[in-house]
Amino acid sequence: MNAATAGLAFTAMLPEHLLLLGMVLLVGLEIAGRGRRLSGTVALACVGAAAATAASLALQGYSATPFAGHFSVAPAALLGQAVVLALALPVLLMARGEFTGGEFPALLLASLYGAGLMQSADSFLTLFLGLEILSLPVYVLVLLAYRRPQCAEAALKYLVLGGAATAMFLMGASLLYGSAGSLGLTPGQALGIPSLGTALGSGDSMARAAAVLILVALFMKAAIVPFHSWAPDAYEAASVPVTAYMAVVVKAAVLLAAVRLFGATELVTPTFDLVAVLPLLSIVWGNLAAMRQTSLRRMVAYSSIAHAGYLFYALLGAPAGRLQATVFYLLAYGLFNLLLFAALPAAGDDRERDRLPQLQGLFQRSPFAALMIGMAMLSLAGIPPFPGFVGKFLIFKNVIAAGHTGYAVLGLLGSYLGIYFYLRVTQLMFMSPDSPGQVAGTVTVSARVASLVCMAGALLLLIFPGWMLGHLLP
Amino acid sequence: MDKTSLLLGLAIALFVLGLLGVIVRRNVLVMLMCMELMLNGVNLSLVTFSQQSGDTAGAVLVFLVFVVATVEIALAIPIVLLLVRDKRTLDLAAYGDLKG
Amino acid sequence: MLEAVALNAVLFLPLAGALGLLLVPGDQPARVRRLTLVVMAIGLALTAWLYIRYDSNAAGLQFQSRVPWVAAWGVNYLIGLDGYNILLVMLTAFLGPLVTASAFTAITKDVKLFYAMVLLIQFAMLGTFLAQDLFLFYVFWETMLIPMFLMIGIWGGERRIYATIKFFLYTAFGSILMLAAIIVLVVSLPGADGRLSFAFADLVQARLPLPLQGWLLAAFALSFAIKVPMVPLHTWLPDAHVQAPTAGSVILAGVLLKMGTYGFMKLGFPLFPDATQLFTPVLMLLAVVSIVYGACLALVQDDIKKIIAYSSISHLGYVMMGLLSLELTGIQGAVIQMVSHGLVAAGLFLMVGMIYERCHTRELSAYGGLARLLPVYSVFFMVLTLASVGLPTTSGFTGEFLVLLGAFTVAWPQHLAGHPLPLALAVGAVSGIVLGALYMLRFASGFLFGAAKAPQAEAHPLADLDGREKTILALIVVAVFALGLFPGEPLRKTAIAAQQFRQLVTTSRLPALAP
Amino acid sequence: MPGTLTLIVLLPLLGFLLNGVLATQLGGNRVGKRFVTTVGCGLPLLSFALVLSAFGQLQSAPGAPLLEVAYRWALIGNSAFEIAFYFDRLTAVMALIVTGVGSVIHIYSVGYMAHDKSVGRFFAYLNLFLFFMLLLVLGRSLLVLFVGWEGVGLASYLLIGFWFDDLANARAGKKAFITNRIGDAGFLLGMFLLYTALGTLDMDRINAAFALTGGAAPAVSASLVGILLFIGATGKSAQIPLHVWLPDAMAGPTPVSALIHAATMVTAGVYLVARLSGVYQHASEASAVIAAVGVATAFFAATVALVQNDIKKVLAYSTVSQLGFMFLALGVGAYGVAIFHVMTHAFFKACLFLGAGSVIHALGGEQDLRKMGGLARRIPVTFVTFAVATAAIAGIPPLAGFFSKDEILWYAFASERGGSPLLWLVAAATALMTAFYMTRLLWLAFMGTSRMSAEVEHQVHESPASMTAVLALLAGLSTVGGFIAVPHFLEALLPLPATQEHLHAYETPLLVVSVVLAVAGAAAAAWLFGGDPARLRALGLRFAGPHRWLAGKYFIDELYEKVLARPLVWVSEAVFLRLFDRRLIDGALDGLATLGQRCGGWLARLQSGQLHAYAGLVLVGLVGALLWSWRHA
Repeated sequence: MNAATAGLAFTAMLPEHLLLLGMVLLVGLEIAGRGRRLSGTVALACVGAAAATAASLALQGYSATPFAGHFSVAPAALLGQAVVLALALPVLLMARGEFTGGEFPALLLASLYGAGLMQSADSFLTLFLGLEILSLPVYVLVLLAYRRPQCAEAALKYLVLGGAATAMFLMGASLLYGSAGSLGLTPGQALGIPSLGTALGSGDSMARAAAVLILVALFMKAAIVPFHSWAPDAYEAASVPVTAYMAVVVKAAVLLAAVRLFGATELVTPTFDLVAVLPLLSIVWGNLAAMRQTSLRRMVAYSSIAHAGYLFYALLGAPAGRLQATVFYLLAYGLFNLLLFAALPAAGDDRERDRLPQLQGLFQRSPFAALMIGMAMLSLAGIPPFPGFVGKFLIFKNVIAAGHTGYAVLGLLGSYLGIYFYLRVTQLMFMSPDSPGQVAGTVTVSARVASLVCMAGALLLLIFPGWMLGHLLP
Repeated sequence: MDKTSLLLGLAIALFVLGLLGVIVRRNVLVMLMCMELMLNGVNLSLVTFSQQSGDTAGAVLVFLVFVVATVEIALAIPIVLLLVRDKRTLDLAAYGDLKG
Repeated sequence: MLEAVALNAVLFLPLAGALGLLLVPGDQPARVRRLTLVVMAIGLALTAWLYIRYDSNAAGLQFQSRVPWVAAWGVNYLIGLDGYNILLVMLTAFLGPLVTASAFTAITKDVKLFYAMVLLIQFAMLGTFLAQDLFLFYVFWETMLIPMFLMIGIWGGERRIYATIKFFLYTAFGSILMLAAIIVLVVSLPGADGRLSFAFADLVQARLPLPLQGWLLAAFALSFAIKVPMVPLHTWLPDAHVQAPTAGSVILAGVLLKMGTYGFMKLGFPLFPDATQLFTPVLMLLAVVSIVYGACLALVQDDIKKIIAYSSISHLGYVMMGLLSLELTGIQGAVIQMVSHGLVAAGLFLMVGMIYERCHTRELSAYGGLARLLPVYSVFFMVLTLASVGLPTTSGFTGEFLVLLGAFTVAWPQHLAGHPLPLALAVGAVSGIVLGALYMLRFASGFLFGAAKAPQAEAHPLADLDGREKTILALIVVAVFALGLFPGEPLRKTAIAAQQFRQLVTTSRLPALAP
Repeated sequence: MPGTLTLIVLLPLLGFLLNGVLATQLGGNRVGKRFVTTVGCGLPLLSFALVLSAFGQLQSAPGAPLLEVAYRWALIGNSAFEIAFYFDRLTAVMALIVTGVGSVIHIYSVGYMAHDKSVGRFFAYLNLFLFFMLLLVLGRSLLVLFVGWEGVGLASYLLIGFWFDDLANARAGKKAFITNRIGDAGFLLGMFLLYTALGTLDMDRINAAFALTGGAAPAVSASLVGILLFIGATGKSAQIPLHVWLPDAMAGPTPVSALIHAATMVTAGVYLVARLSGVYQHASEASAVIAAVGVATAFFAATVALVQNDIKKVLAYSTVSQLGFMFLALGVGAYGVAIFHVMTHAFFKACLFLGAGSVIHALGGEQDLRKMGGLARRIPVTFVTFAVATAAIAGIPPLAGFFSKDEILWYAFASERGGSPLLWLVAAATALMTAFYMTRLLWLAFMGTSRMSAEVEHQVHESPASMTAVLALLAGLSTVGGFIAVPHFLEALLPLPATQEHLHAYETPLLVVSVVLAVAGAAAAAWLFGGDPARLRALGLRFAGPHRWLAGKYFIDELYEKVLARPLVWVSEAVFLRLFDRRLIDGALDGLATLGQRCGGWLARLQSGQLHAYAGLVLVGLVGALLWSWRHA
């Protein structure tokens, strides 16, 4: 290929390249035995740079097609990538207390590479590549801070079910390949895949099966009922930063990919029913199951199942508004989820750390953490004025505008079920007496920074939602 | 029936077989094999289609699938080792501490 | 122009104050209290100035300011004063300093957080009243739950957790459906250029088919009726009131409940006139039921806070009645009644708080003959009791009299026309004044008269009201009488709004039939 | 001069504020008793003087009532509610009674309450009462009248419970207030009805409107309005069935009973009806009802008064009875006569109460007739005045009571607007009983041998001059009051009803009969209680049953308690609170909450931790999805 394409490839894939560079550097540092000190910084720098590049490219409205039929970048995709990368920054920050050494950052960067790749994939081939590069490191990450045997169990469950998902995705892809004759997502158009789109609505049962398989694979990755079972276990066993990463970044990447997959196609029955009913189910299921949890991470897992439900609701809306709604919601949801984990005070051992009783009277011990977590909870519950509400509002507005009022109302009622357990956490922190046994959990500096970063972002969303949305409009 | 649909049927059969295996087999290793089986089903269908449509992308994908499959196993084995060291059994039913 | 600035200042001062409190070190509660009081006082002063500057003869918004907020959906930061909200804003600003001062001695735990919450609630309530944009309104409307939730939950009584979660879930349920209704409403009527608009002014032009109107009104009404509260959606109120700290109860009774009736007046009915016409009998019935039911329940309570809580249900029933009469006298009476109840109930709760600080019990049966022990206290208490009973020359009378007069003037012709229900309801409502006397005098007589007894009185002799408490109560009493003897000015300020309201609700707005 | 009327009303208010703030704990008891009494009595006297001057004004320009608009209370739409004062002859009479009798009773109180520590509060309340009473009398619109109406209720509530350390007193006050409230509900409805029909609440306008149309045209029947307003009157003026509060109201200090519960407040109902005579003239049904209720009340109360042993209770029931007479007069259209009786009654009943007060004062708080007797010599002034007043109420000519009562009887007999021999018969019987029980009272208290305990015996003393002087004054008025031809004076305003021609022959005989009745009643009582006790005891045994009923006041209180109070509380407690609030509403909500919790637990159990189970779920989901997608093939 000639210089022009090479240059094209360079600029278009600059974020990916930066991540790659980061990985190389990290490995080098490990070899040089300097990982302990520098790796975190390096990773932060690279991811930050990558995010910035993606964002700036997006804002410039840059679009290019370095590898026709397989990989092309457009502002929307870049923006998605930027969001995903940006959301990874607090994870890196809060991980500094957890993981010393270069493995974690390296794996994270690898996974992020995959996440980035998915956003610009034009063919199932690239998409599959991205998906796997995204997932495989996470299996390791779950295992990484091996503190107790359950980690292995969780990793296995995650891996097996994830593998099954991969297989389904491939099966679907191959069937589509068969019916469409190409692996391309977007022959022709800038966005959207008639191959999948037509398959969704087509009478050909094989194509339909293919579409359903792909859909199910996505559901599994995003933990939609009934394909969610791996999530609570994996989330609980994984160390806090990894949980945060899975809950936020992985979900974000998958959802954005889904938006890209469905592109400009209006959903029609039967697929519509699947995309409407299963998310609704997981909203209710997640919120109900979360009520009785005593482990914070497990609770978050269920809440994230519910949130996955809201996110897929975005697909019910008109295609034009999907990306906007999804990105905004992901930002709001992600920021506050990360805020929650970042502010979570450390404790004797990882298991103790997120037992809910541990939070009793937290406000007395460390008001800062309590306030942060409290806000996170209320925002996740979707209570105004927090951005979580604006995100929900946006999604349900689109759904209703598309004429599916019934589903919207049901979804809202489902979200009502969730309020209780978020309140319960707040109540524990503020209204329960401080039990003497508790150790005053410290929040590491980097974690504080992380939470402040999240707070800053959240405030932006809170005060200037209009500005944010303005830039998200396709 | 022609060769394509035959192969296709076979592929799907492999896939479903693998899926069922994943669900019913109690031995971890066997389960992992079943996963591979699913992937093989996929591969078969992919090559079939690619050969049918004369498009190479499918064939390329097959190689990628090989890689992924290997990686998965490479990841799974140590995990299983850890589990076995802890539980002294390969029976999946034993790995049920995380629940609720 | 200057006024608009002042209005924004009124709104944002409490927020600024709340943030400012963060800077005050937590170990200096005195400074925290002083700062809060100053902020509240300034707010009151500004509001009073605006109240004077407000032009009673001009229709529509005054001192308004508009800033695009979420341009993509046509959401604006749009606030302003009009006949609907001016009295309530005034009331809120007026109660602010009193609430602050009332908690000086009562609250010693987490003082900083407490006053931050008080200020945030003030901010949210003012915002709710001032907002002229549905989205903004909803945001404030919901925001207010959070600090209230914390206030009841942290500084409340022994069953505070149950009470506060009940309060939150109750209100949140209404809000969720209202949210759905808001979206449906807005989405169903894009402006001329296809852009959405949340501005009240645009929305009240909406022409919607009757069924849709019905559903939307039902959703709005549910949310508002929970706030008011109307029987049978009232059971959160007694718990919340009883468990809340004094300041919380005062805010609840003084302002928060008015948000429900205000919502009906500003949004619920004007947005959906035809549906309103349809539902009026039902709502009217509920209003009267609330009046009687609340009174009956107040009659059999032994917890003095519960008595006042249930009396609130009864009194707000009058407000709903007045609004639903769709007749100027009734509407204006309803507005006055809102303010009156805000003053009287707030005052009573303050007095309950004062006695609770001294005796640490709320059982009516534990008290007696306070007129001997605390003569000054008793005078104020008697005055407020009579105001609550609606005795002439007090604000309570102005409200109830106008409301009942309005309801009756509407009901009688209908009765002659062969629809006896309204008249029956009006008569039923009149029975409320008897019941009101029953429970309030039972309360007062048992409380003030008879052989002197008060818990722990022998331990340390009761001290009568100190200067701070006297000032607080004196202010309220003056306001009560002012509103009772000279309601002319407030009525003039709300007159135009009342006419608009009636005109909006009584003119059908079904979609024009397509030719 | 301008502002007179307003000033008349405001002066007592000023007194209330001054005493209420300065002479109570509120202001820290800044001032002494001298200040209190000066202000307390001075301001009412001042407003009495002003009433006189206003009266002079009125007479100078006959026919033209004085009118003063204080301020506009509210303006809604284009209907204004104004606080305006209206002064015509009717107002004049009432205002004179209120301020005049009021003032002297204030003066009396100076002596009576001399030893009470919260005298400041007492005078504050009395002045407050005067303020509201004058508002009631001078108000031009029903609204103002209603303000006064409720206000006097408040004052009476506070004064009945003046000695609040005894909960019984407070309860009596509460009872009075609430009973009145029931009446007020009717009053309000009547007022609303008038406003709806005529768009105004000014009573002169209302009368005019009805007069203009002969009662036909206004969109509302005069009788309905009349009945509703009369319900209010029954409350205020203690007519059946709302009379129950007045006897208990005697718990208050005696001057209060004299001023509020005899002379002025209780006659407000009479004033209301007279003031709205324009309406009632066209409300024959309502008038009939009023006459019936009035005469029934008069009779019933008199029977109860026969056997009471508490000196104030006797007077209370006699008041109820006399009020009944007034309503009888109103019912037969003799409004002027009713006002006439209001005046005379104010004189002699005030005198009686104050006399009783003097007795109680002398006996150090004793009120039981059975523990009195033979006081005539010990407190002669009180005795004489009391005797005069008794004669007056008994209807002995030429004392005041004779004239007013006789006119009432005559119109009850002969009025063309509802008069009938039956009414006369019952009324006459009542008159007989009146003479009887009043003489009984007189006899038991002052005649015969003393039944007092020793220590009471020797501290009996005549009241101070400030009290006895008042007694003398009132006694004088009860003597000559009858010669003030009030009905004639009000004729222009309240025309007397025509009498049925064919009955005119009876006028003189009836007059004789009533005198005979009065004398007979008195004589009977004297014979019965003057003679040896055996007679009395025998009688008591003979009529034990009826006696129980009368002594128990027909057990009406108990009836109300059983029929109204208890059920109300039961319903509120058991049905509303326990069943609806707790069980149904909260029960349902808590149920939902637990249900949610249950589902949560159930779902959590579904998360069994078994990979197989998870994979199974996946398979179910997958197959389900596939089938669903194919269903629509």
